[in-house]
Amino acid sequence: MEYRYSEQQVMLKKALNSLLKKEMPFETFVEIAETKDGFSKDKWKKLADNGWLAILAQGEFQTLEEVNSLDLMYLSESIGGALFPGPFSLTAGMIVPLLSQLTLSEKQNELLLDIIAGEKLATAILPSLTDQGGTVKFNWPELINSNEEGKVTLTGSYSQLQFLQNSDVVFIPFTNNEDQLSVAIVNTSVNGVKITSQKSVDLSKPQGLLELQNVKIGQEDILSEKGLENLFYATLLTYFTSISGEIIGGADEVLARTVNYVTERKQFGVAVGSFQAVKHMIAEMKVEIEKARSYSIYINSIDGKTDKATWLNIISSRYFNTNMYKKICEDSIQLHGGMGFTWEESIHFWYKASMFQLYHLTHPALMEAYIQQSLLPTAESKDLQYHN
Amino acid sequence: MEYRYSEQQVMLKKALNSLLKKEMPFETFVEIAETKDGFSKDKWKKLADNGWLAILAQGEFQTLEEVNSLDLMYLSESIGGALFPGPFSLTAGMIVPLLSQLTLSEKQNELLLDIIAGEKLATAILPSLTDQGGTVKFNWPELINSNEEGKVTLTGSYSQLQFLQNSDVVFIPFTNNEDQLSVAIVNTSVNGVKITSQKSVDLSKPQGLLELQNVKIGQEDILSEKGLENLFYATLLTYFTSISGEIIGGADEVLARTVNYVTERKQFGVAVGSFQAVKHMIAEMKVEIEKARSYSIYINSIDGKTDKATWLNIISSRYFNTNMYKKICEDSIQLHGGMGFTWEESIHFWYKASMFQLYHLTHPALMEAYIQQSLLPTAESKDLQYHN
Amino acid sequence: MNFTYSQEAEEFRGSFRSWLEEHFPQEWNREVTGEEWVQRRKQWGEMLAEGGWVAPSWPEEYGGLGLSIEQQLVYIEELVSINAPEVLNSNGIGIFALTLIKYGTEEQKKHYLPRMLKHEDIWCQGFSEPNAGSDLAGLQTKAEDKGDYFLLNGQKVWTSYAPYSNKCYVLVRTADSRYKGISLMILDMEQKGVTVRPIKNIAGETELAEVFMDDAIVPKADVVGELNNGWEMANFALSNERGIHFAQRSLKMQQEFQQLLSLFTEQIDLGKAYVKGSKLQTQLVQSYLSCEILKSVCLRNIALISQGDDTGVLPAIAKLTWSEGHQDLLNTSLELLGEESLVKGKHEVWMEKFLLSRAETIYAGTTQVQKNIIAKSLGLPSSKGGR
Amino acid sequence: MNFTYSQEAEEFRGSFRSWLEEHFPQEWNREVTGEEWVQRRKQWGEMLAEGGWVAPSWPEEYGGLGLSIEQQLVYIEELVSINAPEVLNSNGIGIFALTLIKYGTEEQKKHYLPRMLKHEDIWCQGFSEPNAGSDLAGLQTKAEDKGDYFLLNGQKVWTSYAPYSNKCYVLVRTADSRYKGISLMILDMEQKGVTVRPIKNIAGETELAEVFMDDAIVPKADVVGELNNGWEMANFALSNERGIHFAQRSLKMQQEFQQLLSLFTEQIDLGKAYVKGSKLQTQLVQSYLSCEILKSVCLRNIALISQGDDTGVLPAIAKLTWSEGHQDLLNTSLELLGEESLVKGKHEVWMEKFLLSRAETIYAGTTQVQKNIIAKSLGLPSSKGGR
Repeated sequence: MEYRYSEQQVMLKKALNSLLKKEMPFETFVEIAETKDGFSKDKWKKLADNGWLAILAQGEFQTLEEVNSLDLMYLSESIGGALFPGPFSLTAGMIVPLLSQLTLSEKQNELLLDIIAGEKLATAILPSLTDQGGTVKFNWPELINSNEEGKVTLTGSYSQLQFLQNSDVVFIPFTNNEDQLSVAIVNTSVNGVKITSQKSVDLSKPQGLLELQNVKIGQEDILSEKGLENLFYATLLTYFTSISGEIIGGADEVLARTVNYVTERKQFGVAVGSFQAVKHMIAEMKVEIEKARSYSIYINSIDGKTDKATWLNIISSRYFNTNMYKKICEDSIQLHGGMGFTWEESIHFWYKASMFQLYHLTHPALMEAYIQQSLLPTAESKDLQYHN
Repeated sequence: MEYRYSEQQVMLKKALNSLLKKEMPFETFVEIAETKDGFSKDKWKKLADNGWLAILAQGEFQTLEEVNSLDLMYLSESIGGALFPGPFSLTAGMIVPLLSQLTLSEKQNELLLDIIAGEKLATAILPSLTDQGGTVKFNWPELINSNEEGKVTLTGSYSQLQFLQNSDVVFIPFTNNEDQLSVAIVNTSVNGVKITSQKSVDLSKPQGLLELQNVKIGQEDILSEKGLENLFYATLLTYFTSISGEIIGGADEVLARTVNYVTERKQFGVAVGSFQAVKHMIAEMKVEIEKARSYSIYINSIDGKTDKATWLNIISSRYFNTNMYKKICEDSIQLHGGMGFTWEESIHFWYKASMFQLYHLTHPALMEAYIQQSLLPTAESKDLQYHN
Repeated sequence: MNFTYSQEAEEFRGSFRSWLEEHFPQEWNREVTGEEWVQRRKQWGEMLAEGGWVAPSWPEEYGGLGLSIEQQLVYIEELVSINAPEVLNSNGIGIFALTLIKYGTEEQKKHYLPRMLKHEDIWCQGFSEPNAGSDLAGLQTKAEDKGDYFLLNGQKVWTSYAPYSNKCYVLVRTADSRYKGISLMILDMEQKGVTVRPIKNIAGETELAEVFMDDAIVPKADVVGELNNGWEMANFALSNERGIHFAQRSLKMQQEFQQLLSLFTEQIDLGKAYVKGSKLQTQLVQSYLSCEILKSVCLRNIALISQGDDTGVLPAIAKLTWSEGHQDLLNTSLELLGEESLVKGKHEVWMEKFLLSRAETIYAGTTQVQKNIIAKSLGLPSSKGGR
Repeated sequence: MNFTYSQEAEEFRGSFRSWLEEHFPQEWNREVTGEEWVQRRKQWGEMLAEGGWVAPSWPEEYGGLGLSIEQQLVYIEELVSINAPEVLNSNGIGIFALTLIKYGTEEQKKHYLPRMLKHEDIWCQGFSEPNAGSDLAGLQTKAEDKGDYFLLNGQKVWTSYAPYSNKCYVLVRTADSRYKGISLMILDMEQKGVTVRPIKNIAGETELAEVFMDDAIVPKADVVGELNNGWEMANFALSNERGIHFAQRSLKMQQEFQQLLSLFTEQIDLGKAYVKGSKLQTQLVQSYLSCEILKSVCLRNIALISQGDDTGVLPAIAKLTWSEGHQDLLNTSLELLGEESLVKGKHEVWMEKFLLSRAETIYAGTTQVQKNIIAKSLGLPSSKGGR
């Protein structure tokens, strides 16, 4: 047994932290959030330049050996702490590892290189947890598609797609006639694609509405190799692990700011932090964060995973983490007193980020139902794989 | 608007308190609980002698005018505070008002007088909240009965009937051939009746198992007048009000003992009660008790009740009160430190009484479901009366 | 025990309701925000003033309605039921005016009260400071005696509607003694020495402001009551809020609960499966209980005030019940909406309300301060601070 | 990061499991209570001692197994999986012995350790006093120097298994200084000056006792370590509990969770409708999370100990996670049983466990004490007390 990060992990973390300190100090984040709709291509490229988007790339794109989702989680803590405004987890945790494991055409290869280099930004429609006939599992959003003369035609809309308005391409999964999963690579500038920015409360994760009206996609822009769906789900796991890291890092940062505040701030002539009620609230925050951290690290480190158990673990820890994050922020706001309620005190940025996490792809009520059915399987749900 | 008890109410309360102080000091309760299986006929008669069991009697049995369920609730607070070991709420809140409103035979009349005088003890099977085909409502327990030659034959068993082993008669509701409610008055000493004491964790409310094997009941021991079921439910409301009083009184007593303990008890050279964490826990206890009190008084004082709204009110406040009582006791135990964990410190007696309340006739999960369906009625449950 | 309204209260209801039916603008059903909202609040204040309905609790001699507490409750019920906006000068009319009536000079009353009623002056409250929130007595804004006037230097925060106000009732330090060195003064906001800096709140709105006093002048005629008696007056002013204030909150919350029920049904009809999950059903029941309990606590409180009895710690209990229950209710609305709650659109009002509700466990005495008060009332050693 | 067991640990598992398969009495599947349970614990202690398996953490030279922390975890896993009773002398073997080995004289070790292993002496812990529980350093039991021996006067409480013990390691006051005036001594319980009074606990059982010392004698040879250094030794002794102790609790709790799942299924099969209600389903999920989180916290803790690193406040976090989660789990069992939970019968064990669990947030550092520790570790001013 070992509970320590390796030299390589520590070195990577240091490097990322120092980049973030330089490129994304808090004032920069606030400026991007308030005046640039939550994204700066310049800063995104800074992240890319240092290779961070390819951290989990596979095959020929691989830059580091022996890097796994746990490393990504560890690094994502820094991203979440700094509230880096960009789709880091989606790109580094999902899109890059997914594409790099597929057989790509030259054009696709180029796209991947552009994504890794931060030249192009990509977003993706992901499956979400829904209740289908009493069983809760991951499902694909429905898009109408037809397949004629070798071209696929997509029509439909999808709301609240992260960083859509900043993206050059969207990866759109759809099910083809043989009930097999394919993924269309859609350029956001082509005819029939309409993008509307949706003002989101989370200023670190802009969202947009995607509307497709008879968008024709040629075969060269469709990924459909065998095993694609499994690979998609495998990388979805990495994505969830990465956003867990964002959550834990964000909560950590909020706690640190709170401790700092109550230590500095005086009331009745003494630091607010010397009142026992305040101290106990802070202690409870610490406890919840460490529970989340222990749990997340544990489930990402154990061997002998089975598919079902892995999904249960991921959903259980996500259920805990998302609630924890929101609660930590609420306690922090309370502990900041009137200041916590202002825009000027920064906690609200993380608070709003925690609300994005809370509902993103996995509504807490459905996560709860998912865990329930895993613990007490009914006849219908007992033998299902939980994602398909 | 008025929030004060009348002179008569205050006078009654004083009289009851002084009786309890004399006849049921805490040591006496402990002795009865530990060595007499939770009942003392002598003490019960003392309560009866002073007319307390007839407080809600109607018609010719009425002793006081303008006394209602709210008065009973107020008085029951003292019963709950002292943990009086006897079926006060059942007798004074249910059996006596029910019988006194019926047309009774001479023999039945005599029985009622004996009950009021504390000469005979009666218990009763009551309907409980159950889920019937997706709708939660009160239902009668099922007993097999047949009606031959003017005699009703009862067979069946009923578990955890309060004070059964101390009772002379049991009131057993059953449904006759015409689907109408009747109540059999069964002498516990007749052939075919088997009574087994069931050791209950709540030492103030002994429970027993009733087994009936072909017990024949003559018409003279059957109540079946028109409107009996409605009357039964009306007095069940009074019963619930009365046990709400027991709950609030019990919680009040636990709070008082806790405040006393933390004020006396020292740690690190100062009273435990001077630590802010302790004070806040106690403040929260007070808040919850006063919420329960406000709510219970309010729902028992408002005019213009409709039947459905009344049941929703009673169940909602019971749901709140029973949870509150248990929580208050748990906090009190925590605040008593190691002492709270011993038999010698008394809080556990109320704690166990709170657990009786929690599950008595109305499981919290079913109360929750009942409130849910009242707020968001489904097609099936929308137009139902909630008790039949 | 009796929670029915007196005959006088019901009579008042009749006459007020008729007036409202005639005068309340139908077109105000359409909700507005921002500047438009502020103007509507002002306009409504002027309309009520014109009809003589704007100051329910003031004695009649000063232009008020001289209502009993029960009648005031009816007053609020009627306004909430038609979803009327709060008048812009509510802070002055509901809190400061009664203090001025009790402690002020005849000149002050004659000058300020009519102008307040008619919304000619708009008042804000200058109590809290950066280092004196829960610890109000720790305030440091200094008022220096300059003969005819006081010279004020310092800073106030959390001043609601300061950007729209021209008058501020302000607590200042006039002597060293913690409690006996505080005075209450009327500050003219329209002078060189006063700067108002709006503070964006968590929801991005700017009703709140900081007020900076930099050699601001208060003529001695604008000192309220005795010098150095400000602590007593501040407590009197704040206590005015307690009775009817929570009843209003309670009524609003009941209304929101009904909206929540509609949202539930709506989401179920839309096929949102998570709504039927355990979590939301349980939360719905909790919100129902909070509403009912708050209602009963508020009515108990008002009945006690009505009969002239001490309300003890009921106001603290009402504050806790309301602030926590209200936050939970709004949280449930977000859970109902799920991801949709995050973005602007049809239901955006819920997120806004939710964010604003985070302040409710902080202002007017934090949750922890309320618990300190309650613990003290039980005979436990007094304590300070906390959040 | 790596939570797999080392090869040595797995090898140890193999040999211990073979021994257990051969020696653990099949008939012990039947649960027993009261006196019979105590005897079984003693007998099991003797059996393990005979096989050489009783003291996993002791150095081999003193008759222990000298196991690494990982191996100790395996040791516990194997015992929990067969539902083996805890040995009667666990308090002595797990807590006091390591202190004696570190601080005691050779004579003391030679005399006491073998007797402890073989269960010839049964040990209890004399730390807490009526006014020194959370505030352990406030202890008042006085030990007066009488030349060859100390004369002890005072009272201990919460002494588990005192009625079955003949030896007690006791903290006494030998000087006025709060921390530097405490000493650790070995008290022979079988003397005139010692009286044991059993205390009934909340569940009506009497494992606990008060120990009264009335001119009790401790020969100087039975003083452990240096005089007035008792505080350090007490902390050392208590810290021994932290690592493996919570892992054991965690394993037991996982086992109970499985039993809870069976109870769920059983109650559903019996048609108990409330089991399917929102409330219980939510509680089930919470209990699952508590079990999984506790497991991960304990493994992290053990991994840190294993690599010789400071565990920081993880033990405090483990204590809070376990005690609160365990109480909730048992509470869920009662909710599942409903009214049936109240009376003796098939499922009575759940109520007993539940009642006993109320102590878990109190002993070994109350919840509030743990929070004080954690807050201090974050750099907040230190504080005392609370519950």
